[in-house]
Amino acid sequence: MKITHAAIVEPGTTLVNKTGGWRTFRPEYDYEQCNGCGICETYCPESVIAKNGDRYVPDLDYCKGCGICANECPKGAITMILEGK
Amino acid sequence: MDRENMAVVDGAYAVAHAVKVCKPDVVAAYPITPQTNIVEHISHFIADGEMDDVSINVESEHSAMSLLVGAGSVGARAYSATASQGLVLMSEVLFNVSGMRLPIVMTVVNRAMSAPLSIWNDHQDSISQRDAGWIQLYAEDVQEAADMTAQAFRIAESRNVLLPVMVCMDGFILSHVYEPVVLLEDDLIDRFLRGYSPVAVLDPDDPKTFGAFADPNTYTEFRYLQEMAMRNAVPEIEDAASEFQEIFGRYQGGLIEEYMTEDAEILILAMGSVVGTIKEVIPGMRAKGVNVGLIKIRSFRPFPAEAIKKAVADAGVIVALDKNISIGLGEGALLTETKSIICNSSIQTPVIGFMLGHGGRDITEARIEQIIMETSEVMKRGITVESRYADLKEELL
Amino acid sequence: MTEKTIEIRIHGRGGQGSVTAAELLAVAAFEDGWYSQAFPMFGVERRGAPVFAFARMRKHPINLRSQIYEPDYVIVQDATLIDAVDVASGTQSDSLIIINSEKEPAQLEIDAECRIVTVDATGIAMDIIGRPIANTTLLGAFAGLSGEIDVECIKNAVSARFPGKIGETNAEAVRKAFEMTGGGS
Amino acid sequence: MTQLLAKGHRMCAGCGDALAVKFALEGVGERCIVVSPTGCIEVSTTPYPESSWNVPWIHSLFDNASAVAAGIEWGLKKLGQKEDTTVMVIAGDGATFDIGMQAMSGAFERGHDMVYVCVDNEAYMNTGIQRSGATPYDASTTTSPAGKVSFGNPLQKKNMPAIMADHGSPYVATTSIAYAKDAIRKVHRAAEIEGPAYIQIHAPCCTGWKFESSKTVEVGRLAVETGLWPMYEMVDGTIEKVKKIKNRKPVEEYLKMQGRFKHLFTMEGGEDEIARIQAIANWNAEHFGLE
Repeated sequence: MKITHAAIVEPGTTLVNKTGGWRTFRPEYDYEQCNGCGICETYCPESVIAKNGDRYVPDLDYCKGCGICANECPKGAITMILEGK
Repeated sequence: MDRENMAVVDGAYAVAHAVKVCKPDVVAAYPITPQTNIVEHISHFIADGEMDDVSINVESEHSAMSLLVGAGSVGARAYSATASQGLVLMSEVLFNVSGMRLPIVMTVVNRAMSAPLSIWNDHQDSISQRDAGWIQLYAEDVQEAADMTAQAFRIAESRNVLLPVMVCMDGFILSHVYEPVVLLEDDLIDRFLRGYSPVAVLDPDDPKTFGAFADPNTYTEFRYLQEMAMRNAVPEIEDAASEFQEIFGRYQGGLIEEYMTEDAEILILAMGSVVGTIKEVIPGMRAKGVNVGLIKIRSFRPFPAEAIKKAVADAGVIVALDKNISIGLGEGALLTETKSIICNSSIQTPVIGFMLGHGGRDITEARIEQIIMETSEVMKRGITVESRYADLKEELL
Repeated sequence: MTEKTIEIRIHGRGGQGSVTAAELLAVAAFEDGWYSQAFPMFGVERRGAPVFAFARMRKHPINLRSQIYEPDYVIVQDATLIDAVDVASGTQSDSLIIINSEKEPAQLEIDAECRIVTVDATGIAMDIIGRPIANTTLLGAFAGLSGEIDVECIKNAVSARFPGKIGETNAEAVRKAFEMTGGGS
Repeated sequence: MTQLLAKGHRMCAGCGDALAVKFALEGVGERCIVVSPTGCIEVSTTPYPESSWNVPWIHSLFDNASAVAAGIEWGLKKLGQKEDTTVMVIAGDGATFDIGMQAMSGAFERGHDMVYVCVDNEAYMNTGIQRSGATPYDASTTTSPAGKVSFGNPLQKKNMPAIMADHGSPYVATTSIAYAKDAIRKVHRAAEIEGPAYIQIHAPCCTGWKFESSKTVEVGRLAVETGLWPMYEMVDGTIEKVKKIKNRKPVEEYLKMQGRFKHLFTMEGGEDEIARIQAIANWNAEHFGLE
């Protein structure tokens, strides 16, 4: 890698840093409960939750497992599952 | 010099006028004696419509230079001016500007550092910032301070340099002196300055990130590229001076300027306005059979090591005059750095130094003559004192 | 002949106590008659981001200030680091890598020619300390597997560092890991 | 929501600042240039050679974000470019309340057209939770720790919104990461208004305030529901709109969730301190007309 003039950096390049490895818990959706309100997407600090068709799906390559989505979901449709290490 | 194109003006006016002619997009400066006349003249140019409304009255020198970081990063040609305490208040930003490779030009109206407070001239301020990564040029007189401003933009903005430049002129001695100068010609400038085209700018249509942090894996290489840019400035400073001469007809040296150095046994190295006084003294000394010459150091950063070594090769003794002191080393920077470039070279010439003119103490012709005579003793009896004050008042101690 | 310096590299994630572990090792080593040194790999330590910490020990004072490139021992606090960081970098054939994992070493696919041992330090910590913080437990495993430091010194360092009950349970976890890894037998 | 801040940044799991940046960018849109001072947001998003920013972004120093932003705004104006671009500062509370205040005062007094978003997590988090001018009364930080003879931070939080309003700012607003729509709307409005606008967005920090990472938004909401974080908009210095709170909760509900206030529940004399904090909430409710 050659360094750039004045350390100027291209936009959006942290995508190479998959932060999924940070988490110990993973959000798991029960789509029966989910009413599609999108609160989980709004309050995800990593913006990893995105609508896929009519379902909200977390991008597990980047999800750090903070659990805000589960805590804020008005329908209790998301539970945090301990991931095997 | 063509008298009919000359006008008798104060030094600050000549520099402010030069800034106007160079058409900066943004000017940000905070008032500090003895720089104030420069910013005032610029304000009047704007108020009278002679200059676009580019100037911002900021709340501190730190903010003046910070504002120019913003302006420079969107591609604006940026100018500031300061002195002493103001320069050192900016110090954090000076390093930042050089690291971000922003070609900002700033006049430093050299003034002593507090404490004790002093509004008078010496070089302690700009010398203390010599490692901030700015090119530092020193003007001998008002004409040079003005002409050097245009050359500073040219050097700073050349693509293989892209480093900020300080144009250093002695406070009061040059900033407040009235003397005849040729004001920078507005009709010629566009042949000399071809505009600043940055490598990248902050632009929503092409977003970039400026000012990321570098961990140990890359930091050194950024510093190295700054050093390479500074080395690229060496030929640029010479080219800027010679091309300026072609277009404007004036030349006062490139990296250095040699004055009556042919067959000189004693060579004086000096920077700033004292150069003029030395030029007055040399002919008289020569008439008395004292072979003395002067090397004006015009560029202190990049330090013109090769040019100096070439110029001093046959000297019997070298004496450096310093309006600054590195406390704890007991000598000025010009002496230290001259010794350092000579020590591994084939040059065996003894090098001594005198500190003088600190805090605005006047440097008389007699003082220069005294220095020359004491220096010539070295050729006979060798070095007794390598560095000392030439104008210390023992009676005050 | 300058007597060999024992060098240890600890891998963890921000917030897992890797730096604390290195510091405890240095304290324990000194009490055990060594001269010692511990230092973190200064970086942007964010909870969760991969971090390193280092410890050195030798019989006479240590002047070296550089980082550790050929560790004798590597302690890996979080097995998921294996795909993020080369935990085996710089290890020699006689090095030892201790990994906090329930799995067998072979299942972890680490290419290293040195010995690799796994310890379910998180499990031990959960039982005895009640929290999934494995740093002190792994020091017990280090004592058990390396025999370089007297486990009592590690327990003393741990109880001195953490007040009251927390210190006791951590020291107990050190002892348990020490015994489970064949220490003292 | 557009991805103006890319995934892969290094903020802690559950970071309030990350939400603040997300909503601020959502509010301003992609036609912006962002200036950040040194701090968590800067350090977590721009480790060379990577950057999370999908908008032009610049960091110079810790104390000069406002001056840099002013320079960008003035530079663009002088170059006659990018009239549709909003110049926005996104800064932490330390950079805003303390070290960067002088530059901010100058930029606001000169009336540069910019939006200053202060992400207020109430301490110097990047350097490890030291007290700042934004740290609330009795909060324990590493430099204003609770101890045998101390209840933590002895000083009141500096009232920056009022200070910036007194600088003649045409629009000052407070908001919170717990109220996404409110935050986005206020930043958007600030971007529309000519002149220097100031937005202070409350951003709970699980690492610094010591609560579990999933509770960030919940803690933020409680700050508002207890009256400790009044949400209002000031136009030309006068309060125009206030977020009303139905049945205001006692401050204990907010305090007990956070390790930084734990000592108020264990130390002798803690109840009196909680009463003092309740008095702050009561003053806010009365002064801003929260009920």
